[in-house]
Amino acid sequence: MTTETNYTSREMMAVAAAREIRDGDIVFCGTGISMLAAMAAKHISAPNSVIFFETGAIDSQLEEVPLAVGDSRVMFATSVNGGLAEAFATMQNRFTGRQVVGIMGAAQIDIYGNLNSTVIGDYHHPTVRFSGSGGACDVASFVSRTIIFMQHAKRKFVPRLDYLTSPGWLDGPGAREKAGLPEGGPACVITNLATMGFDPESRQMFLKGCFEGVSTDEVLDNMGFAVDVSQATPIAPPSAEELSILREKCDPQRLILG
Amino acid sequence: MTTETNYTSREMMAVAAAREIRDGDIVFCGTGISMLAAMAAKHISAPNSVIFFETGAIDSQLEEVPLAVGDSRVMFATSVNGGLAEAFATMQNRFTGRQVVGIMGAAQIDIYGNLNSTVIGDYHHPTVRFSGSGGACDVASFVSRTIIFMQHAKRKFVPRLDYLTSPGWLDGPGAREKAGLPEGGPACVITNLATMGFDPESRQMFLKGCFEGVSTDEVLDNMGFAVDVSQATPIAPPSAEELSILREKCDPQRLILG
Amino acid sequence: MMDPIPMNADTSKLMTMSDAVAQFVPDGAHISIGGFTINRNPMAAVYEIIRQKKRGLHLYAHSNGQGVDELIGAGAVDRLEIAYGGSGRFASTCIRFRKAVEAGRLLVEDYTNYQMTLRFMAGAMGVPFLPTRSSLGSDIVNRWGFSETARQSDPRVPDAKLVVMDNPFDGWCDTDRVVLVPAINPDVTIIHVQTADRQGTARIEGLPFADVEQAKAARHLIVTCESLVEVDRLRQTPDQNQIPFFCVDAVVHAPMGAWPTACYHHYDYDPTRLHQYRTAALDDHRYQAYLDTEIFSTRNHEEMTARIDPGGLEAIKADPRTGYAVGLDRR
Amino acid sequence: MMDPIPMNADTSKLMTMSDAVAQFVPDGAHISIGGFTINRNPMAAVYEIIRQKKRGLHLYAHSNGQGVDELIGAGAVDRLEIAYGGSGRFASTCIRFRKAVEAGRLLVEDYTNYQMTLRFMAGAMGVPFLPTRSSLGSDIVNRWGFSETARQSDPRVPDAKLVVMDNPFDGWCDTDRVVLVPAINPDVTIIHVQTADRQGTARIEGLPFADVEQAKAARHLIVTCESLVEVDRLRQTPDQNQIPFFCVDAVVHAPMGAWPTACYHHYDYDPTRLHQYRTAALDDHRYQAYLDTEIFSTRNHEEMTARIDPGGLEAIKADPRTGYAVGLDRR
Repeated sequence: MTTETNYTSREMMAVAAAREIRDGDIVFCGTGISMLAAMAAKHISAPNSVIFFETGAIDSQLEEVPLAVGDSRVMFATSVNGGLAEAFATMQNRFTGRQVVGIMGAAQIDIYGNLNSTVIGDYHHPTVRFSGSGGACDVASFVSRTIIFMQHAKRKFVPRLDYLTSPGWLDGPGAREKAGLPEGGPACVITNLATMGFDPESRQMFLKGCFEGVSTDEVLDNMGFAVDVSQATPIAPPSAEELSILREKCDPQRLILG
Repeated sequence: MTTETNYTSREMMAVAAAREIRDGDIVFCGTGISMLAAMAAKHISAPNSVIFFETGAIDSQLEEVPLAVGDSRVMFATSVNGGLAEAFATMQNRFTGRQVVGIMGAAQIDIYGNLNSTVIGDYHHPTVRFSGSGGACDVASFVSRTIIFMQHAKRKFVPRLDYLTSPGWLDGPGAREKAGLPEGGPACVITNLATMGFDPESRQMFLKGCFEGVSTDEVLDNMGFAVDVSQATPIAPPSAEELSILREKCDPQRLILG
Repeated sequence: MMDPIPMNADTSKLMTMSDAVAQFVPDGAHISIGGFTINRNPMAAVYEIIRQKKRGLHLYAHSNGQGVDELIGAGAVDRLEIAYGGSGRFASTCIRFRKAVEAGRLLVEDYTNYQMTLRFMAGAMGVPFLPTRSSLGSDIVNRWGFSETARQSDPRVPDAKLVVMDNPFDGWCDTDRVVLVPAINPDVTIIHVQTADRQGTARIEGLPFADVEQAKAARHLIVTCESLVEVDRLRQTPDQNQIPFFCVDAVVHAPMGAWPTACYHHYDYDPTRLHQYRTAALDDHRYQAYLDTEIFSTRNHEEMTARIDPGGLEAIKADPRTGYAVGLDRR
Repeated sequence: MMDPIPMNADTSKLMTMSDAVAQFVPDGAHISIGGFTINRNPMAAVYEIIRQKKRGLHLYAHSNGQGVDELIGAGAVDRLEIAYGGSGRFASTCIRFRKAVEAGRLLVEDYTNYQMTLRFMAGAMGVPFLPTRSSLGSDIVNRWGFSETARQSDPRVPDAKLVVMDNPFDGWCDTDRVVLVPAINPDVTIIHVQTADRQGTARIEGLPFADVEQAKAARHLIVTCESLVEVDRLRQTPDQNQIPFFCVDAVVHAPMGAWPTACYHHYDYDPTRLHQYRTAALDDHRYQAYLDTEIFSTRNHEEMTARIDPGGLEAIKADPRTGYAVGLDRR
């Protein structure tokens, strides 16, 4: 496999996420880059993964990339066009929910993978108001594994969230169970610099690996908390095949890739 | 209007029930004679009533009489073919539920219009086992008004039910409210001999009127409890029009009329 | 808990009825079957369960008359949670059901149709219960078929039949009290549909009853179908599909699979057979003969339905306009 | 409580948009609108509400981006219960929504999409709440936008945002705890559908989102439709209809009624207009100009959509195979 030297960090992020999708996964997609990752995975390594939206579309045949989960493009040639009620029930369901991997983003993340997509500042008098949970908190609550997209920046990797919209590992081992949530939680965080994992014992974030040309220091300098970097291994850049699929089959208009 | 002297008690019952249906009612139909009553009402006095089944069929166009609420005949040319979940929700719904009148039968009834369609004898070792509630308890719980069909017999009009399957006025004024049920309850009982109502104060059954050729004594002799007969007025026999509609349009094969 | 089964969009789930029942309906299974009274019962599967002499089943139903009665009649069922055991005019109370209860051979827990629907819905939604105002003040609340002790000693049934609870939102919606009914997650659900593809995407025509909730509540799902079509076909109009393929474990092509109950747009219920069944069911010896002659002597549903006389088949064929057999003699 | 309205199958419920909004959307009404982000929002109704200068609305939504943002932008909304205020790539956070919250002009109560769906479903089902496992351990549970005091003094909002409860069925379904979310019964819901008849029977094509639950939860329901058809038409295939006519108070024929959001099988979202909206929304003066020029200067939706240039209209026209505008320039 040849590698391609000219690629953007968004392309790398989409490819890194696609690699996390296993053949047979039911992939819950949010808006934007998560859809590209799911589309790319289907074309590359997980042809039997199922693209699935909170709006109720199951196994969407995405001939064009949707610009929102409510985009009509998600409704074409599905297995079933249901509603929100059915979509979320699929994730809360004890059998199908275990097969779902969720891909999501947020404004802030903490060391346990908890996410904020609601406000910056005081909840009642926010400095910045974001969209709110949408289905993010539902997915984070229900499914066995989530993949999180973040921009790597100090103001985003914070010691304490301004608002906990979507539960990650909460405050550590056993916390989800204690809160009453089903098994599961964040599996990895994919940023513009690196991929982070979560330690199975401490449930804390650690550096899995840096993207090509990124140093450990650069990663740490862009975070508001320290993480273990001892297990980091280099992450392979996108292959020519991965890039061509992403560019030609998934987003030829570069609507998401920019 | 001419009256017809040759008619069966089943025909009289169907006609008496049809007369209780108001134009605009949403009519919940059980199996058997209740369907005939609803069909007859639509042809006679309540053209804009809506025939509705717990199976989910809404405004069924009954070209033939169904032999069960799951009969395919209820599915033809409806407004919506939904499921059981939607059908019962329509009755529990705070707005649409108020528009529904339920028609039902039972094995036993008491003076407050409570119904038994489950067992005769001890619940755990019954002498006779019946079908059970089906949707009857749901309808009796939810809707504003029910019409009950009964055969007039001592073993059916009992002082105490062997099992309370479907709540009527429970043990009298205020009892439904105390139990937590919505407003509403049994409106009348139509038997092979007479029509009974429920006193708005005591919630107890009283004789509204006897069918042609039936005496008050005959009614009382066939009941296991006494009822007020002071308000009874004679009930008009079926008109020629009512009978011809019932016989020709509703049940030409006499599948229900016998 | 079952391990997650990696679902594979391109893998065919086609099985024979015999294999599907052998694999997913072990003795003692908690099972639910779709359909309502005399419509769309998964009868081909019911007869195969009878042929394979399954025993000790725990059966969940709302009002699935014919299928429930035949499973009980064959001695396959020990416990039944149900709202209604009847088949309309053909049996206001299902006959073998009634006999089994009166003889003390069948333990029953009574709910209402809506409660059973909510219980399947809760199972499908992945919540332990759902609320309703139905049955307050009735013996559905007060009398329990399975004792509290029996319940607490069996991990596969909830500790309580139901729970009456005050509205925690203080009179919100003019409601002071609700009944909570516990979720059902059957080991296996079997439904019969008009159309499916090999992956498992399925479409029900006419009323779906509570089949979709029953299907999604189950650990395993067998879909039997009148018509088996290519994957592209159902995807042309996916608004009309109800079951996503990833819920399905086995797809069985079973033409006439609901017979003698009806299958909207395909055939009506078979009054001749239902009357014959009724006559047999009323007498224990005749019923044993029915089992032997009509079920055990056939190897499968194809053989069984091949015996229907051509006139009878023609008589129940659905009229294309109405979806049922117009003018069928149903006396 | 409203008196039951006798429903009349043969009565036409056809109204003009102007009359429907005037009659069913008074100032201060509790209202919900259908659709999701940039799809099937009832925009013709939204613009009419803006034209009629409605004030003090209490708005319920899950993720209805465009409609919600325009109602807020016009100053019609005081309180909002919502899961998501965004329009996908056109506005990751809805701009006028964001400005209104940051300026303290809009009181918000945050839920999740599933919770809002369940709240409408509870309203439709006639129960005071429904349970879910979603949001346990999160600030959705811990922080309330409407204070407890404010809630208890307002009979039209429930006393609690939500209630966390231990599973009364002792660990049944491996669940120890659930969140109960309170029912919503809006004074009025407005949805835009592909097809309806004069009685009110309605059909949504493609994803229904939570429109059906929103519709059935409401005291009054306005259905706006692309195509108005004869009653017989929708009854030929009633499996595909979702709204029974007796739920409906007004039917409004509103071609292009979801524009500039999409209407599956009819037209796509309008990227040109959505970008124009975005630009206007970012600046208060430009937004006032947008309101004046684009909304207040038109008497109705027909006039408004007559201004779309023919090329733009053609560009968003849905392709018959896919239901959306294939190859539409969406940059």
